[in-house]
Amino acid sequence: MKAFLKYREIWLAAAIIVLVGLISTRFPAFADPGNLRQVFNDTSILMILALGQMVVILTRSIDLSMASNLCFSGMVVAMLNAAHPAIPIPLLIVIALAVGLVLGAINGLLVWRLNIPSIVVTLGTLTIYRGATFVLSGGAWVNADKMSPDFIGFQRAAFLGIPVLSWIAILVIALFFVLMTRTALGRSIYAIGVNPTASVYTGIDVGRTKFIVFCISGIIGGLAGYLWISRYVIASVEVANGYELNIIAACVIGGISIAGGIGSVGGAVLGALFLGIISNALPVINISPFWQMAISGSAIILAVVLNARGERQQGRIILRKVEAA
Amino acid sequence: MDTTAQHGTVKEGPAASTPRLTLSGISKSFPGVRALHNVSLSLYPGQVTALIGENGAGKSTLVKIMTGIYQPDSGTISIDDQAVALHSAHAAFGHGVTAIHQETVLFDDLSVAENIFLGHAPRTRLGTIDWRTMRKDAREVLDTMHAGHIDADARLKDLGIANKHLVAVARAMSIDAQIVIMDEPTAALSMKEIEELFLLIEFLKEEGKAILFISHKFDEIYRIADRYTVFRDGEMVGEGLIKDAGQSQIVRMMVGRSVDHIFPQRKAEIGAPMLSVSGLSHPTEFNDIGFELHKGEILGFYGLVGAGRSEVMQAISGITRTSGGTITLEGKVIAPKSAADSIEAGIVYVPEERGKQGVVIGLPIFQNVSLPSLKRTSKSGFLRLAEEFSLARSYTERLDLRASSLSQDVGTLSGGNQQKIVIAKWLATAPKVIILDEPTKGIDIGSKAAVHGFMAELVAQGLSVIMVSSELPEILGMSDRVVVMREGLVAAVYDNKGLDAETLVRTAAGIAA
Amino acid sequence: MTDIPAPRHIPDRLDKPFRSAIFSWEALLVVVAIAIFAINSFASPYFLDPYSLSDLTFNFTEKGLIAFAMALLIISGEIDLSVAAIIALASTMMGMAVQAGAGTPVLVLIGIVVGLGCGAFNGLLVTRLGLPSIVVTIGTMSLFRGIAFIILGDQAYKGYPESFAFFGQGYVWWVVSFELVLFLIAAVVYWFLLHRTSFGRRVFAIGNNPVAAQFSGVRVGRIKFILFCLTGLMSGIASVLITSRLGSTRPSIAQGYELEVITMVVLGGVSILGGAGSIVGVVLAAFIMGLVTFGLGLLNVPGIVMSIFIGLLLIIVIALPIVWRRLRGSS
Amino acid sequence: ENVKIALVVKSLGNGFFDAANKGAEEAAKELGDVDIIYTGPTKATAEAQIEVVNSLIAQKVNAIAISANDADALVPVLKKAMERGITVISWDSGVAKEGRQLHLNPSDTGLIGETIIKLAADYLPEGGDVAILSASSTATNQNAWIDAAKKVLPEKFPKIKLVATVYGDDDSAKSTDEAKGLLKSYPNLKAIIAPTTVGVVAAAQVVTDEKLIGKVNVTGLALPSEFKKFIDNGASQAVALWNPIDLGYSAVYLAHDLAVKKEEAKPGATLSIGRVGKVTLDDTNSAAMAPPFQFDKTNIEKFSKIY
Ligand SMILES: Nc1ncnc2c1ncn2[C@@H]1O[C@H](COP(=O)(O)OP(=O)(O)OP(=O)(O)O)[C@@H](O)[C@H]1O
Ligand SMILES: Nc1ncnc2c1ncn2[C@@H]1O[C@H](COP(=O)(O)OP(=O)(O)OP(=O)(O)O)[C@@H](O)[C@H]1O
Ligand SMILES: [Mg+2]
Ligand SMILES: [Mg+2]
Repeated sequence: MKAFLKYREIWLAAAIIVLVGLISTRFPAFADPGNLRQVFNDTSILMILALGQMVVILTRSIDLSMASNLCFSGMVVAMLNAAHPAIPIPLLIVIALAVGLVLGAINGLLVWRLNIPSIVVTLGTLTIYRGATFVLSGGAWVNADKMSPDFIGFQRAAFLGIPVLSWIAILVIALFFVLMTRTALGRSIYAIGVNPTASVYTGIDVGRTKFIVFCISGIIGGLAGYLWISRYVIASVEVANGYELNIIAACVIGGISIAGGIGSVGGAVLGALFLGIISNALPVINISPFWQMAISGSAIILAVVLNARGERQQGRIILRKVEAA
Repeated sequence: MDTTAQHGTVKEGPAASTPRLTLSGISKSFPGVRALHNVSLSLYPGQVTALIGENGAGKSTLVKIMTGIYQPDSGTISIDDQAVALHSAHAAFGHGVTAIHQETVLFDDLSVAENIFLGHAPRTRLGTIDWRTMRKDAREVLDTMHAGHIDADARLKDLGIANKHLVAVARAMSIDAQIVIMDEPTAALSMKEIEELFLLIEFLKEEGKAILFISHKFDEIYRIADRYTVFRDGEMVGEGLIKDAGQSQIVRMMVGRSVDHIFPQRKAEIGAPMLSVSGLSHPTEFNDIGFELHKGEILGFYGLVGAGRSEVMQAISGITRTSGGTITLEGKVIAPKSAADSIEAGIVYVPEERGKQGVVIGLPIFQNVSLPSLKRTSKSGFLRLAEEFSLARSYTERLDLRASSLSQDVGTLSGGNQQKIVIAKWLATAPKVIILDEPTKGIDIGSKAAVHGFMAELVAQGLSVIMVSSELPEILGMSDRVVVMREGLVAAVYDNKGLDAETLVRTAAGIAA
Repeated sequence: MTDIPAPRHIPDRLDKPFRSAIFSWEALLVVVAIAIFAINSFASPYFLDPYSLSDLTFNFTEKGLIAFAMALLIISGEIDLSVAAIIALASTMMGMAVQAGAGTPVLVLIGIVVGLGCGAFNGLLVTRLGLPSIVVTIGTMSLFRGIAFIILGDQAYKGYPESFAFFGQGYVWWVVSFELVLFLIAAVVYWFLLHRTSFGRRVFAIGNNPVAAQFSGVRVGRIKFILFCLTGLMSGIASVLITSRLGSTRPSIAQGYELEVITMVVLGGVSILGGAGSIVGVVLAAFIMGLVTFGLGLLNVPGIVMSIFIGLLLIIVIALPIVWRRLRGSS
Repeated sequence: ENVKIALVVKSLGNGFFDAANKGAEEAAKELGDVDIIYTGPTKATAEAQIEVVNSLIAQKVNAIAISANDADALVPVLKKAMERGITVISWDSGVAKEGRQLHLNPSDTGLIGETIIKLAADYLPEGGDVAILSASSTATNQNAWIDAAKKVLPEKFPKIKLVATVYGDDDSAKSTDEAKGLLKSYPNLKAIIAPTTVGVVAAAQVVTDEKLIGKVNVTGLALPSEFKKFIDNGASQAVALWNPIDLGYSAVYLAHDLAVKKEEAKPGATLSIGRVGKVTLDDTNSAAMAPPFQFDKTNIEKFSKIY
């Protein structure tokens, strides 16, 4: 099964390589290392968000409020930066994480303490957090103009030739890898997804773990909030509107089972990369932007069909002769 | 290990020493149900205590209280004379209590090693999980249990059911628990695995563990237990040493009356062929299955767990697709593509996994019973509740269902009472052929007799019955003929005249006579 | 044979109809609806006006129509996120037909058929290939709307015939709009379908335990397929109404409706996990959402702030019974 | 009782419309008996705007001045408003003729189209490739300007080659992606023209990030306060816009005159717009307020403090 899991990711990686190959037949420069590095950088935020969503989905929950959380946290730091440009960026990032954490914890508490299904809770907070952004900002936008050069420049600074944004993504990927494979929490997250009842019997506090998982996705939302705002240099109520579905789509393409328990860090990253490449490539290979939506829709459906193929149980084999054959 | 134990003699445990765990005055109510009322129980080191009671007597509820999953409304739990509070399953572990629950509860998609060590995995110095040590420890635990054939790296879902149970036991062992609880561990096992399990229980006794063993099968209880405690309707009605109590005495305590379980006598009036199956095949599960079922006949299907009996039955009732073969009902070839088709044709399949395949938890009793018969209880698509209630009433009352009303959610019934619903709902479709897969799995002795009586009645009315069972007495006591399956093939068909248990077991296991 | 004592009598139901009616979800919603109605009438002098009240209904009728079918779908344990995209695609097809000179009856037919077709497509993917519906419909949501974008690009279709305007703008009697009448008729039809037919009973069974339902002779795949078709059909009907109301088609039409429809269904007490829910609840939820948005609109509260109220309402109304039970349980 | 005039905008929070609201308030003060209701959806969709208009009808406002998200979709509801005796005008982004009494263009459509090309051409004496990054593909005004631009290209700017038109939906993330795509697909691109305040900022940021300042010139329509930075850093040489304050002022002025003074909006009529001057209606009952105003290094400082 382990080998099989790897198998799935190898498939996805192969699909990505084929995709890049296809694109470069029409636009050779696309496969340049420089350009690929840039595609990675462009996809960083989606990757980070997909990882945050992944831990939630693994526990058979879902966080629809991530994009709204991003919007709110981003607005908070943007407004802080506009009002007090002297606040150092690391502190702002910590603030973004903290704000994200609070929003995530609200989701988590409602799921844990009141036992409301996560899809209902986050459907509610999806609108509440975005509305709260409006109330907070009075509807006004924070423009590039009002942001300090450091605020905008931090993620763009290059370290070893790679932008900080990409480094942050790499760091987050590494952290999630350790979390999911090397910590008790990570294993409990899988266990809850595989069999929640058994998890209770095993002594895992399912409610508390779900709470933690929502805190994680909240923190990720906060981090993405700062990164998004400083990348697109505008903070408004409409930031990342509807993006929650892209995040989930990345997870789905990455082979994370919506029924919980199945999925890996590599899958989430590759899934995000797949979407990132498509949205990056369409404009350059001169496909009308109006095709973009239909193409990513088809990609999602195709990915689910293929994943389901892989997941389909072989069934246990009783007959000797079949086993031998 | 003491070899005498393998021959079924019960050793006198260390003379009634101090109990390791004592429950006293435990009460627990659910909305509308008093599951436990002021019960007490003691478990002694190195001894097996059997917990006995009818379906719904409160046994599993007590297990859940002892393992921290439910909190009692009142009463105290003490371990080694220290009062303890078990807030959660984790807390229970901390006090050395572990359980193998009634429904197998493990993680299909995780590895064997992880299933054993989830929650208490060995750590590296950095505090991260030490996978290498974990695998090594897992192998050690499995080895000490004589289960070295199980690969610690395998996914649990790739194991057979018996091996899964062994993993559950290995988990209990790895926790180094002093108190091990087993809630109907044998319900899904056949002879061979049960024997292995008993060896393990002996081993645990040697280690000085206190064991609570729940089962509806008296042969097992007499075989393995040292003491017994009997529950009736959530109250404790008796306890003592098993060697001092006869079976009828215990049964009387259990049901409040005497039940002498004798299989019903039937005049074999076997008629024309009803259902005949030939060459039925499936790519991976079974091959070239052929047999004939007559009007008024009970055809037993015996085999080890995993022999493929259920799959064959599900194929006959249209649930599993076949790759070849024909099914003939009353001379007409049928090819059911769904359970709906087969029910319409007059063949019903009463599945074995009641929670998953049998009852619809969330719907009230009467809606469960009427579900396969909706065509009859409704009129041009519109429901008629009165019809549904009367249908449900006539079948549930005959099976002596214990419920407060027919509008009660089946999820609130005990396991055995849910099984009665399962049987009732398919009987209510008035079928020609009824296939019962492990029909008495997990139901108490009184109800078992009722089910058997009912089967006899059915065939007397001219129905034909296929009974899949892993219980030898049931197979021998009820069937007219017995089909034995082994590894997806029909190994033999016997007439049940002078048929003995040994022949069946040997055929099922593939050991030459 | 063993002596079996006379069977115990089991009553049909333990009679507590009054209590259960008082504590039912619908009762809670009625209270909420009345409260909001009262607050609205106090807060704005314009609220209690037949024309206002009539305009108010347009805030929920189209979404409500879809919500009925969605309720059944969610009760059966599935979900359809592509409904708004179906609206866009159906509207685009109607627009193409208009360019080709189609008349009103043909247009309506096209809207309905396209909706049905999209629903059937979802249904096939979910039931034939056994895929999770939430994921499939995230995909088809992009696909359907994507097709609309491919066809229309930055263009718009207009020039719908005069008679076509009736569906979304017409009144049947005084201030009673055609949309409202259609909504009420659909409510009755769906109420019967869900609560009074064997089809509805099977939907509940599937939602609670699809495997056991299948073993009990319920054709699970077929019923789910029908439910997807129904959802598509209702989206097609909604598309006719919206297109008629706007008198034009853009590929971005009805954006974001899917979440509002689902909010309506969940607020109506349908369990998102499947297996429970009622049409009365959905009707009440539709009215409540209309009342809240219209009431706040009269006070010129921005839409996004209204959505805070809707979000809070959703969580509070779902949490209330849980908190209530817990409080009662602890005392 | 005061005259209630609703200023309905495409979406709230947009600095352009906030500035227009300032002008509206100014007009209200000048006219004396006017209450302004400044409203609109947060998401720039026609459906959301319809709900807003419905609630305004219920409030029995005297006039609605709307900048529409969709020229056609709003027609039915605005017709209903007129039937109930409400004066309806559109401004900035228009509504089809049947749905309003008059439309106030911020400027002449042809002139805007020509200006946005000229802004690019002025800094490309040798000519070259340019691309347009627009708002949403359904935006009425942007589409009209782009059409006008395309019309003047062959005659007046033969050396300028328009290679692509893409849509950023007035969403900064999407606009950023599209701008990046343009730069990749057209390595010889000399200018990006973004006739939208959101798109122009996104494009200028991309050009700054990609270190293409001096190679690619970003131009289009921009609010000086939001855009000053990019004029300063050289990502853009010049942009244009009309005065949104004047626009809001004029819209309210016209709405008031139609609603209170019962002026008639008919082709050829000349109407006063207070301190801004006078407009004359053409045969579609549209009028243009003023020519677009150009901002560059010389004046951006001053105007960035105003709007
Ligand atoms: N979660 C629950 N909610 C409501 N009632 C419950 C719940 N769990 C158990 N009960 C009720 O408590 C009683 C005892 O159930 P329990 O499962 O302990 O019986 P049992 O002795 O294990 O029976 P069986 O032999 O059938 O497994 C039954 O009447 C059952 O319906
Ligand atoms: N490898 C396995 N993994 C999980 N469950 C299994 C496995 N093998 C058997 N089981 C379960 O054990 C039970 C019996 O298995 P199976 O149906 O194959 O046996 P059978 O011979 O067909 O019939 P039965 O045991 O019902 O008389 C079923 O509940 C089945 O799901
Ligand atoms: Mg039990
Ligand atoms: Mg079986």
